[in-house]
Amino acid sequence: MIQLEEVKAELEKSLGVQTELSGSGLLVPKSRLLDVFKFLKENAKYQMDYISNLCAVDYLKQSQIEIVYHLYSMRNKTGPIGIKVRTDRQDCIVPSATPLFRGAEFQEREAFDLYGVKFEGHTDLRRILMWDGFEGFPMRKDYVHEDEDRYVEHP
Amino acid sequence: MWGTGVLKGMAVTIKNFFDTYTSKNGIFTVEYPEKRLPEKERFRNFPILVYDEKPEELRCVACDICAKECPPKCITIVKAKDAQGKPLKQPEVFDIDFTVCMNCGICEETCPFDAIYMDHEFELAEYDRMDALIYKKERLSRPWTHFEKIRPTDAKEINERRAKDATKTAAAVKPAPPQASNQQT
Amino acid sequence: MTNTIETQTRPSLSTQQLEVSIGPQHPSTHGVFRMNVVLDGETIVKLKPVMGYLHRNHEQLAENMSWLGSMPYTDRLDYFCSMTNNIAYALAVEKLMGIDVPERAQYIRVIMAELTRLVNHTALVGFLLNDLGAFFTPVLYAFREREKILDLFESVAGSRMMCNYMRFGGVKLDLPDGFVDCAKAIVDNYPPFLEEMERLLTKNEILMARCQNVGILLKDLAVNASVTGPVLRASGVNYDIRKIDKYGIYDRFDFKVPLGTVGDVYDRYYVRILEMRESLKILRQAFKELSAGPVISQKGLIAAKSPRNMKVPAGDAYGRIEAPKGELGFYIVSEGGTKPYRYHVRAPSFINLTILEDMCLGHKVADAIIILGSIDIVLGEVDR
Amino acid sequence: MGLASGSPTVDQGLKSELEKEGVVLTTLEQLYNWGRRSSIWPLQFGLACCAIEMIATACARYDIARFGAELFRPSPRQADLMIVAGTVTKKMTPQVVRLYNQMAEPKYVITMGACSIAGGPFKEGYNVLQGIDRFIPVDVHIPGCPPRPEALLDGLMKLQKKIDGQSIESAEWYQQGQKREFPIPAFGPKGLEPPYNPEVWKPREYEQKKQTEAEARKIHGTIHDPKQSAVSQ
Repeated sequence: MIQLEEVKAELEKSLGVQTELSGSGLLVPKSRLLDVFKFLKENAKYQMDYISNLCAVDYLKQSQIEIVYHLYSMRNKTGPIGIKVRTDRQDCIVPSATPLFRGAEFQEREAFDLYGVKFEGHTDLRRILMWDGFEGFPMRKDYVHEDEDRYVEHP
Repeated sequence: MWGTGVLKGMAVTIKNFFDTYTSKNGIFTVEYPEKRLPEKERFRNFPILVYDEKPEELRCVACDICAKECPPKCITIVKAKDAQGKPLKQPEVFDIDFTVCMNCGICEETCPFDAIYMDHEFELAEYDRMDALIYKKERLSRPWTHFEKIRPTDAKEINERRAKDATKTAAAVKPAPPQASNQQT
Repeated sequence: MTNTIETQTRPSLSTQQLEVSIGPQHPSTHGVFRMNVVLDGETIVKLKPVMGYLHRNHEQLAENMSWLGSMPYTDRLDYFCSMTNNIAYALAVEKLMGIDVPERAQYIRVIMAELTRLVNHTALVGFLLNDLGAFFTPVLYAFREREKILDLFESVAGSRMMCNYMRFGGVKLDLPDGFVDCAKAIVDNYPPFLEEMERLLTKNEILMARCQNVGILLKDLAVNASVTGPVLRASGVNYDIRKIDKYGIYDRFDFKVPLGTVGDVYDRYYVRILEMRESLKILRQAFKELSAGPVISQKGLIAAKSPRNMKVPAGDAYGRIEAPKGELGFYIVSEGGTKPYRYHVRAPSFINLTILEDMCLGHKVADAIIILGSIDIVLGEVDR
Repeated sequence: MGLASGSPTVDQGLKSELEKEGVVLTTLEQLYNWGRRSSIWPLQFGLACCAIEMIATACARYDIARFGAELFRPSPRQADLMIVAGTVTKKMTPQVVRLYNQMAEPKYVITMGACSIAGGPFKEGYNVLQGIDRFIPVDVHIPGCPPRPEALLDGLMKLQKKIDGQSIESAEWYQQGQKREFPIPAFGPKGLEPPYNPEVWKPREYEQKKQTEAEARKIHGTIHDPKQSAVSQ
């Protein structure tokens, strides 16, 4: 079992990245996200070579979108640890993890489709579940489902 | 030798073919409309409302719990009112939209009045979806004996618990009000 | 004949690339899945999966519903394995709530999970052979055994496929009388069936010719692409969450994790056959050790009686189990209310599809069908 | 067969003569309908969970072959019956309508399971079509989630009953120029365009039928309002 405090200290020592504990994961500044991934993947102690899960969470009140990654080490059989990154809701850009982990490809496309998170460096960022001409990001908390198809109440 | 694997595989299929004539368990088919599989007691399909004696006197008190708990929200309940507009403890409208119901059984689990249960009936195909598949109170009500027949184990347990509760409330509230004995648990 | 000689002698014969869309209504795409394939002759040079034809907004619906309310919806994710979906969701919420599961319920969960694994792998072998062209016979045999296990599920949970059986802190109802005897009889009769299936298939030359060295997935790529479940193990990576996380009571059971060597379609098929044998082992141990006791904790019982009022402490949790198709995880964020704030399903078949293109490149169209079949996808889970 | 195919153009004299020998005509019709109902070939077309129950119906335990319907055709041109088994999403709707259009007359549709009848438990979803009968006419509805295989067989028997009740003379697909094809909806920025086919689906009628539900909503507010809950979070 990896202690998050330990990872936090290690990241600060080796990379000089200030992180903070947030729930079950470590909140990493957006600009250093790829460095952290690279460090965790290549460091002999952690060898986090496997991205288990990627998902976006919409925090409407803070006007932020959080991306949660769960990393795991297939060599050491340790983990998973949560890495979180936050981005602004309007200007929603996060560096893509796909060049490092192929497994993030479809999951990033899903987050783009449903939350509108743009992953910089993703080679094939298209809608995956909805059709191409669809407007809006339906999983965002302020998405209103306007559809004439819906049964309408009598006034 | 090349080909023995295929031949062995064919032997399996031919054995299965002859098994249907020779083996006791060879034929697996249940010829549905004439023969039926034994019904499992816990099988749940669609909800029914139970009543004890008269179809008008449902156990349901229109408390709206099941309608609120129902995950796809397929239950519609309107409380009945007496002449003065005072709400009564029975439903005026109790509709279940069978085109939405997902047979999860949560209404049955959460009902505190033992009023709604899952039935075994599954031959419900209809030509029309509007009238035929939105079930009204009248079409949903079944006598308690029906429940005792389809789910004897559960019915026994519920009967015992209800009898116990009834004596408890009768002992607590003395003299018992004339109507309350059956519906307060 | 003359044609082939001509083409062989004329090296500069140019061919045009052909774009073919397979699906969404195609008998061998296991549902409404589409592949846009670019072909050079019959060889695949590009393959893009297109999905979303069964996107039912499960995650959004769950975020507008009580915690228990989405339990029946999880059944409909991977509709072959409703029991394991229930367990994964219950596990994630239990992690957040911090409630314990009684001993007997743990055993019941293991029994149900392993029976589900049998159901899934049996059906998969049938469908895989269907994709290979062995029309319907293996499916008939597989579904014959599947029906027997579904009968068990029906007697326990009330429904053949959509069980809705797990609750937070235990299971819904205790096992009915005679269940263990029935289940034991099925477990005892399973090895002869598996042997029959193997005699039919494993050494069958046609199957070997079609499956061996097709769709090879190398170890490093498999790990990098987050592949899980039998597909990953067929590539030789020892990763079984039952062994690693030891969730529930899996540390008490003695079983092996079968691994493949080559990582081709044949290995994926054979790993599943071996996994079924291990599941039978676990089931036998579970029946032996199953003891009497409560099936749901007191806290869970109260929550199950009134799901609307059940509150989950604020925080986030990621619960994962080894579902028959791979790592099934639920990432849940709670704000302390009666509804999940965020509910995310890490669906194994969705993520396993990432690597479909790499596996298919250079193979023929017919091979793409069996490679897709060997990944074992269920569209309910891919699209959610 | 000659009697049947030419029925609209048969002149009155011949027709009245035939009516005198009504026995012959009706038995021919019965024979014809017997042939049709005993060989309903479904389209091999599964969408979601219910499709697995459909496959189970085709397998050994329930054996749909006893009804002559075991030939699941991969091509719509060869199929008589479309079993819409599973949730029809908006993304899938154009394909379903297209498949229906490609089927040859006479064609029948069974909706199997709550989702395909009315969207079922997923009806609040932004990508779920609330019932395929918004775009194509449906003959038999089988409720359940999913219906048991026996329920599908029951639905099939009800369809057979319906076929038995149809007469060669009045059946619309023998009328000249009759071919039931419906416009295929297109993807819009918010949903399908049009959201329903007014030829097939009458929303006013539907709303009246749902009046009681709307009243209950006013009184109790019991019915889940997706718009409200989406924002309130």
